[in-house]
Amino acid sequence: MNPSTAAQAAGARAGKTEEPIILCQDVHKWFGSFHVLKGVSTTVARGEKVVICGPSGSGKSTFIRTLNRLEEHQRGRIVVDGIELTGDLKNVEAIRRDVGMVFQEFNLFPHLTVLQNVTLGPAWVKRQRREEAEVLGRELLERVGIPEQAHKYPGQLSGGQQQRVAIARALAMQPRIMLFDEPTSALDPEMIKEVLDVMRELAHTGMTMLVVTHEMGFAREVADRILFFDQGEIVEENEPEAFFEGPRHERTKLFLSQILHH
Amino acid sequence: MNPSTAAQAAGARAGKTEEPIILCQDVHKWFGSFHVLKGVSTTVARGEKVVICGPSGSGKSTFIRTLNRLEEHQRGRIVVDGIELTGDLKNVEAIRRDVGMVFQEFNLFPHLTVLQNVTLGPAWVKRQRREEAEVLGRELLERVGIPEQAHKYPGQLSGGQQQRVAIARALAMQPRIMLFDEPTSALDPEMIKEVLDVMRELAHTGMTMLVVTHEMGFAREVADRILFFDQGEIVEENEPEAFFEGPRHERTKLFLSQILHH
Amino acid sequence: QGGILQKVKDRGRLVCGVNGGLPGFSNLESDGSWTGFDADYCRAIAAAVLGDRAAVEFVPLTAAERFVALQTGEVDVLIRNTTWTLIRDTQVGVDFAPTTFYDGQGFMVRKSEGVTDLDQLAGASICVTSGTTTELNLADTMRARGIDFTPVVFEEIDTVYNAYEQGRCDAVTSDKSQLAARRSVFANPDDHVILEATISKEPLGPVTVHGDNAWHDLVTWVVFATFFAEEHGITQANVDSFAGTENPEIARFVGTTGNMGELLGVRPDWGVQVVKAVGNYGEVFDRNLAPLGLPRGANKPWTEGGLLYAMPFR
Amino acid sequence: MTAVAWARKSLFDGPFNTALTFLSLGLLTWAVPRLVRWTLGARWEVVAANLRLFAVGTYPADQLWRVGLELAALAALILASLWAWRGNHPLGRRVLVALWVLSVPGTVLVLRGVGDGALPMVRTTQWGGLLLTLVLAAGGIVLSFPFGVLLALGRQSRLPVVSGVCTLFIEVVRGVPLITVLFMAQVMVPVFLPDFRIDKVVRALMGITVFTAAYLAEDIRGGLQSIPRGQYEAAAALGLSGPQAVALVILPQALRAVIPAIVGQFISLFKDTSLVAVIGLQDLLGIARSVIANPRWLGLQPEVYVFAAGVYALFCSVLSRASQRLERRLGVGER
Amino acid sequence: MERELRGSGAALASRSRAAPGPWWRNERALRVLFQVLFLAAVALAAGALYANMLRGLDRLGLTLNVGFLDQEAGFGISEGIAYAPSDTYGRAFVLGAVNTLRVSGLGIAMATVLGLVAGVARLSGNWLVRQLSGLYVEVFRNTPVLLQLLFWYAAVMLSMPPVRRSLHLGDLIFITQRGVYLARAHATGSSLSWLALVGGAALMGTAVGGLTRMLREEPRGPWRYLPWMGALLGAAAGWALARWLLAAPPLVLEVPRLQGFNFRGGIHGSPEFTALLLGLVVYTGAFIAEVVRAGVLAVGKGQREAAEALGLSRFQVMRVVILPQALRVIIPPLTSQYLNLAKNSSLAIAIGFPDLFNVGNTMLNQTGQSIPVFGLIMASYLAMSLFTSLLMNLYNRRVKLVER
Ligand SMILES: Nc1ncnc2c1ncn2[C@@H]1O[C@H](COP(=O)(O)OP(=O)(O)OP(=O)(O)O)[C@@H](O)[C@H]1O
Ligand SMILES: Nc1ncnc2c1ncn2[C@@H]1O[C@H](COP(=O)(O)OP(=O)(O)OP(=O)(O)O)[C@@H](O)[C@H]1O
Ligand SMILES: [Mg+2]
Ligand SMILES: [Mg+2]
Repeated sequence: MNPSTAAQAAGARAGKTEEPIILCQDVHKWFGSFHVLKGVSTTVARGEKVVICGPSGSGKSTFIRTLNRLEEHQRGRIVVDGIELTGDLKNVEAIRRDVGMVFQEFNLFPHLTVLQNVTLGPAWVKRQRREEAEVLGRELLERVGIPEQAHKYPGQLSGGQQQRVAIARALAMQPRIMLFDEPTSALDPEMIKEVLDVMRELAHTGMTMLVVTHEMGFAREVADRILFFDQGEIVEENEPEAFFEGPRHERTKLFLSQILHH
Repeated sequence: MNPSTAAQAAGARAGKTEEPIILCQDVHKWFGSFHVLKGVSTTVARGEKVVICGPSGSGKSTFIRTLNRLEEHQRGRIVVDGIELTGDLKNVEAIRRDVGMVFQEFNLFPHLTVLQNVTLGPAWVKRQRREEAEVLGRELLERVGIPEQAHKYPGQLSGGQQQRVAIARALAMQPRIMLFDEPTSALDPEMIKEVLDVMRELAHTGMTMLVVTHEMGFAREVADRILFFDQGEIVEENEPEAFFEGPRHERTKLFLSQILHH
Repeated sequence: QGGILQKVKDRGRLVCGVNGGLPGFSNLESDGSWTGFDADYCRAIAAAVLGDRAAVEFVPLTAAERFVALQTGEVDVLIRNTTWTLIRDTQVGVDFAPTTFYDGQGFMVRKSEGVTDLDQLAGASICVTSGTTTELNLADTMRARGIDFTPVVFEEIDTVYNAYEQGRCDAVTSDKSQLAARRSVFANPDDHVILEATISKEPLGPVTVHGDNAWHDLVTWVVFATFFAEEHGITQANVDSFAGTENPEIARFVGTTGNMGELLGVRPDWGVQVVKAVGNYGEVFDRNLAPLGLPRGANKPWTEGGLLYAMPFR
Repeated sequence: MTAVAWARKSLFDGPFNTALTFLSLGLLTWAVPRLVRWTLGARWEVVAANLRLFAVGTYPADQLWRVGLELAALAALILASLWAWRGNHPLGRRVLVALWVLSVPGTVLVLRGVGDGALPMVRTTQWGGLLLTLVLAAGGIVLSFPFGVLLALGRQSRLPVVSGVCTLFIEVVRGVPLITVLFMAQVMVPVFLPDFRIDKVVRALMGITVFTAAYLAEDIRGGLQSIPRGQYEAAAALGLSGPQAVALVILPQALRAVIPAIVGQFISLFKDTSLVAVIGLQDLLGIARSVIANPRWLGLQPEVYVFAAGVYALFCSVLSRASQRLERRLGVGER
Repeated sequence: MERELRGSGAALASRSRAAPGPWWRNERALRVLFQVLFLAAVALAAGALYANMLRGLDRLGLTLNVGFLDQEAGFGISEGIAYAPSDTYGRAFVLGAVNTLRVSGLGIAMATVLGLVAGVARLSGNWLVRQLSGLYVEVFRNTPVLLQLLFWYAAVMLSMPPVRRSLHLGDLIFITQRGVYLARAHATGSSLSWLALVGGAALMGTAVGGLTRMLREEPRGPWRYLPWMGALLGAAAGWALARWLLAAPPLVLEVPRLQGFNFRGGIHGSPEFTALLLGLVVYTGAFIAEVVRAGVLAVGKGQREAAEALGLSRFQVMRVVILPQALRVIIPPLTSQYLNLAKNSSLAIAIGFPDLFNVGNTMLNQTGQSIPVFGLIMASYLAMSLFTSLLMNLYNRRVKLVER
């Protein structure tokens, strides 16, 4: 497939006509001799919400981590917001400023208060003045529903609260794209909902989002498109309804039966 | 209450007439100033299966741990298999030889192979010859369904397998009573069943068992009697059907609604 | 560079390397001051250069580091019971000023052992300081005589004598002056004897770094000044009375005539300063070494049959 | 619990423990009276008479006020820091940090002085006793810390050349005795750097610093390794540069995690300063040996050594208590 | 920034391969560059030091060579392998190295035992034992090892009684201010006696083994007196055997005898050696005690509980379950303590034991060849350290837990 047609196809699929904000073309990655990503090609349009699912070890995390260069890909092209990911440090920096990421284990900085966690990026990367960064930080904490926790340390918060701080921290850099890697899977059941609510709200603001998750309810409700990974490849790619109602591949069917049964 | 009448009462309840194998009479325990067990009295007849449940922190673990003196009680009497638990080391040793215990976190000895774990007690406590202990050990591993794992180390097994080794280890001492403290709660769902199966089978051999668990299916099927703990007291005590169908206490009802809902 | 002399003048203070603790020669007192024969020679030099006997900074040095300290300029002069040997004079890069103390290596033993001769020390343990000529002399002598012995070697002089006194060794060997000095402070000095035998010559004196002749000259003549004063009966008490002396050599010494001071690069009355500071050789000796029971021995003016001989002041 | 019950439980439970108890009691009845008798009979006047030597060595008597001033200033600084630590910031953290940094040249200025004038020069050869011990220990701590951090970061670096060089350095220094490093510094540095005359105390400090830094580097490396990968990744994902991530995210956590190890290192550094006595410096132990060498105090070795040991032990246990408290305090924010 | 790069999506995508950016912003290039610069800086510093050193040596009139190793040393050394002042410096240095190995090896073995005992004692249920052990650890950990060595030497060893009034245990052990003398067993040629001895030992061993097994299996009832009776019988037999053996002894005891100034014969530990050994063992033992304690505490509470629930006795719990697991936590810090002990043995110089460093220092004083001698000293210690680490790492790998 010719990349330009791929891009157009993606744009068309998402019901939009602009250029894609993420473009992946035959992306390969090896860990040593282990082939993790075996030629992943896809595009994401501006504002699109993409949910990525698939069995454990299929390369979902690795894929979204290559998008902001937490992992280096070895073959193929990745262009994010018009910037190509190469060894060029400038590009990597520019992309990271454009892309926010939320991890499964939150990865908050335990030695900083919640507010300091949120303002760290703006203050040091964007060189904002402290007061400015703090105003923004408080706004974001408000938005994720925990304004009163600003001066606590992460260790003093519940898992759900921590994950919301992590989201606020990523948003503080005012990214154009947000990546979520199983943001709810380290949470106790009661807390999953509060995080999903924040993400849902965020989705409504028109942010481009890539979400690795097994929360199929969320996917059905929010996703514009679902990518199904298996063994380092995108096996199936469809809109939620179509995906859930009529999975085409055996592997997808098997996976869905396990997931939905659970 | 006079111990002998208590014993008879228990025996009658369990539909048997012999003397009780465990007798607890007004057992109290404090951790520092915190009153954990507030006068627990009950008896267990030979061969009886008792399931203990109750909210977190209600003293279930503490209770069964006092039965083999992993915790010391401060007031009241505990008689296990005719031996009274006092400060006398001889008695403690004798009781421990009679009582097997399985922990939530397995507590296998990671530096010993599976077989060595199982033969440790017979070899060092009962002074059995090695070959003899090993024959018994292999038999037990067979019984819990993992004969082929004898020479692996615990770290190489799945949780379910580990818990089965723990059961085999306890059985190797040929105890008359088995205590289980939430034996399945550290396990992944797929593994719970394999452990419960082993326990079920064990129950059918007529072993006296005290099981702290939230697996209500298991309780319903296997238990002769269910003890419901709350805040250090036995709040309700009944046969499974009666317990599940008609809980008498508010706290029991509340607890059951939470558990069964889950 | 201007040399060490200039440096000392600029600094206003002499930096003198001494032994960290050798009774009679250099000793740290409770009030933080240094006393002893070597310490007094440091003061004499300071008095000659700066006119102030107190302008001395004492730097205690171990045997191992003394020459490096001198060579690197960490100390201006080394007055630390250092034996004048050919190798040191030629290879180690130092120069020796005239000997201030003629010594010889001897042995001390307990009286009760009844030892009078070296040969009786066969099989004995002998305490000695490491890294010194003493250690080598001991090995040489005993080898030459075919005497089998066990050396017990320590870095610190203090440990040597402590070990000996406590009975760790049957004998201790060192410069005889040191033996006597040390014996004097033993709990029971009379229980120990110093054997007759002297197995080496140990001329001790100030040492300067090789190549700074002006400085070496000054140190040399300060030493001679103390000899000279004793030869001529000039003492700390009466030195001022020689101001109007008729004796031309003494006049040159006290600086009323001649330009001795100028030639040495110091003030004209430098000789007087030296004597005022520490007295003549005899006074220095009597103040520091006599109390330890050390006889003058060879350390008498040549006029009395000793080896001390001041070169002519002209 | 009654005393009898307690004794039964903790002294006589079982025949083995009973035997141990009697053995220990036997040991105590043998040792304690002897110790008491010796302590009472010892001639402690040797300590009293040489107190000034033990405290400051040959530091000039008329300049002692400077040592006092320095001590007072440092004590004030420490108190102020503790105050700030508790959350009341009368000075503000920045000011405190600046003061601490300034305290190093400040100390040198006050103790060593300049030329004549109000603060006449007191050369380091005149520093001694506990003063020198403290200067060496504190100097060693202050200097080795940044050096150790750099070495640890270097060893953890992904650049093979950098980590190779740092590893080599660390392993070589850790593989040899401190005393050889000190001898190196004392005897070799003048050979290696013939054009500079480096002060004797400074040379000792160089040796101590290099040695301690290598050990610190290993402690700090432990801390760095204990930081989960997720922290690096989160920092990178935020767009922080490598140095920023290290300075803002990784190091603060890593250092906090190894505070006990670092304090332990400082405690051994404090004890190890005593080795400078072997290279002829008059630190506390050096002075002790000088005092013993003085004929006036002959035979009083035990008294002098016990006194010195007591001083070292006092400082070390204060340090280790402080570290335990610090550890507990630091635990708070983490729940 | 690269906003120009953003063309239309199609244009962008159609460009076959975007330039990797200028080299000075390229990750890989920068990495290589930085390393080259770093290496250059290090080499430069080393070179400057080397040049300086040559100049410094020149100024001091010294040269760099190790020829002196073949020259006659000329100084005496009190103990160690055979050596005379007429031997070479090289031989003297080897002697020092052997002495260092001797004291380190023995010290490591003894400190391990002491540390283990003290560490376990600190966790003992016995309050008094716990306190005593705690006191030991506190006192010896918090004072400088040099001070302790001086103390052991000057205040303990040297104040032992003189040779003629030695403390002694029969003819076996003599303790004097000249050191410790132990009797030594010498084998004689009497092979028949040897046979008898070995056979007798084997017989006794089997008997005792059988009896203990019996005791194990039936600890109650009248049978439990049987082993005691057995032991009595065994002792009687042993006594008879011993009497017979004495007629033709397979081993003779070489007993230290006072000869001239000193004892001769037997095994001799000089006061310097003994003080050094004692000092190092007691000091390091305190640290090892802490290491052991931490290791034991690091074993999960569950392990102890599981073992107790099986009915193991307190000793068995310690011996079979806790210590083997504690070992893997203990070994790395234990290794550092071993290395520390070996390195601290260099303080022998303060009390006159001729170890590697002490002999090296004398060589340095006599030859003035400070740099080669220092190189030798440091290389020797380094080799020793690396070798110890290697051994301990191998052992560590063995005790490491097997995991998935
Ligand atoms: N740093 C690494 N080195 C080597 N292999 C790795 C590394 N990271 C991941 N892998 C392997 O790559 C494969 C894909 O990993 P990845 O984390 O992307 O899977 P995933 O789809 O996110 O799975 P999960 O749902 O379990 O998170 C797995 O087999 C994993 O073991
Ligand atoms: N060693 C201890 N020291 C002090 N308090 C303790 C200790 N062990 C348990 N407790 C407290 O005693 C109470 C009862 O604990 P226990 O473990 O018996 O509860 P449980 O019913 O088993 O709860 P769970 O279902 O969470 O296991 C809890 O409040 C617990 O915090
Ligand atoms: Mg993943
Ligand atoms: Mg529990």
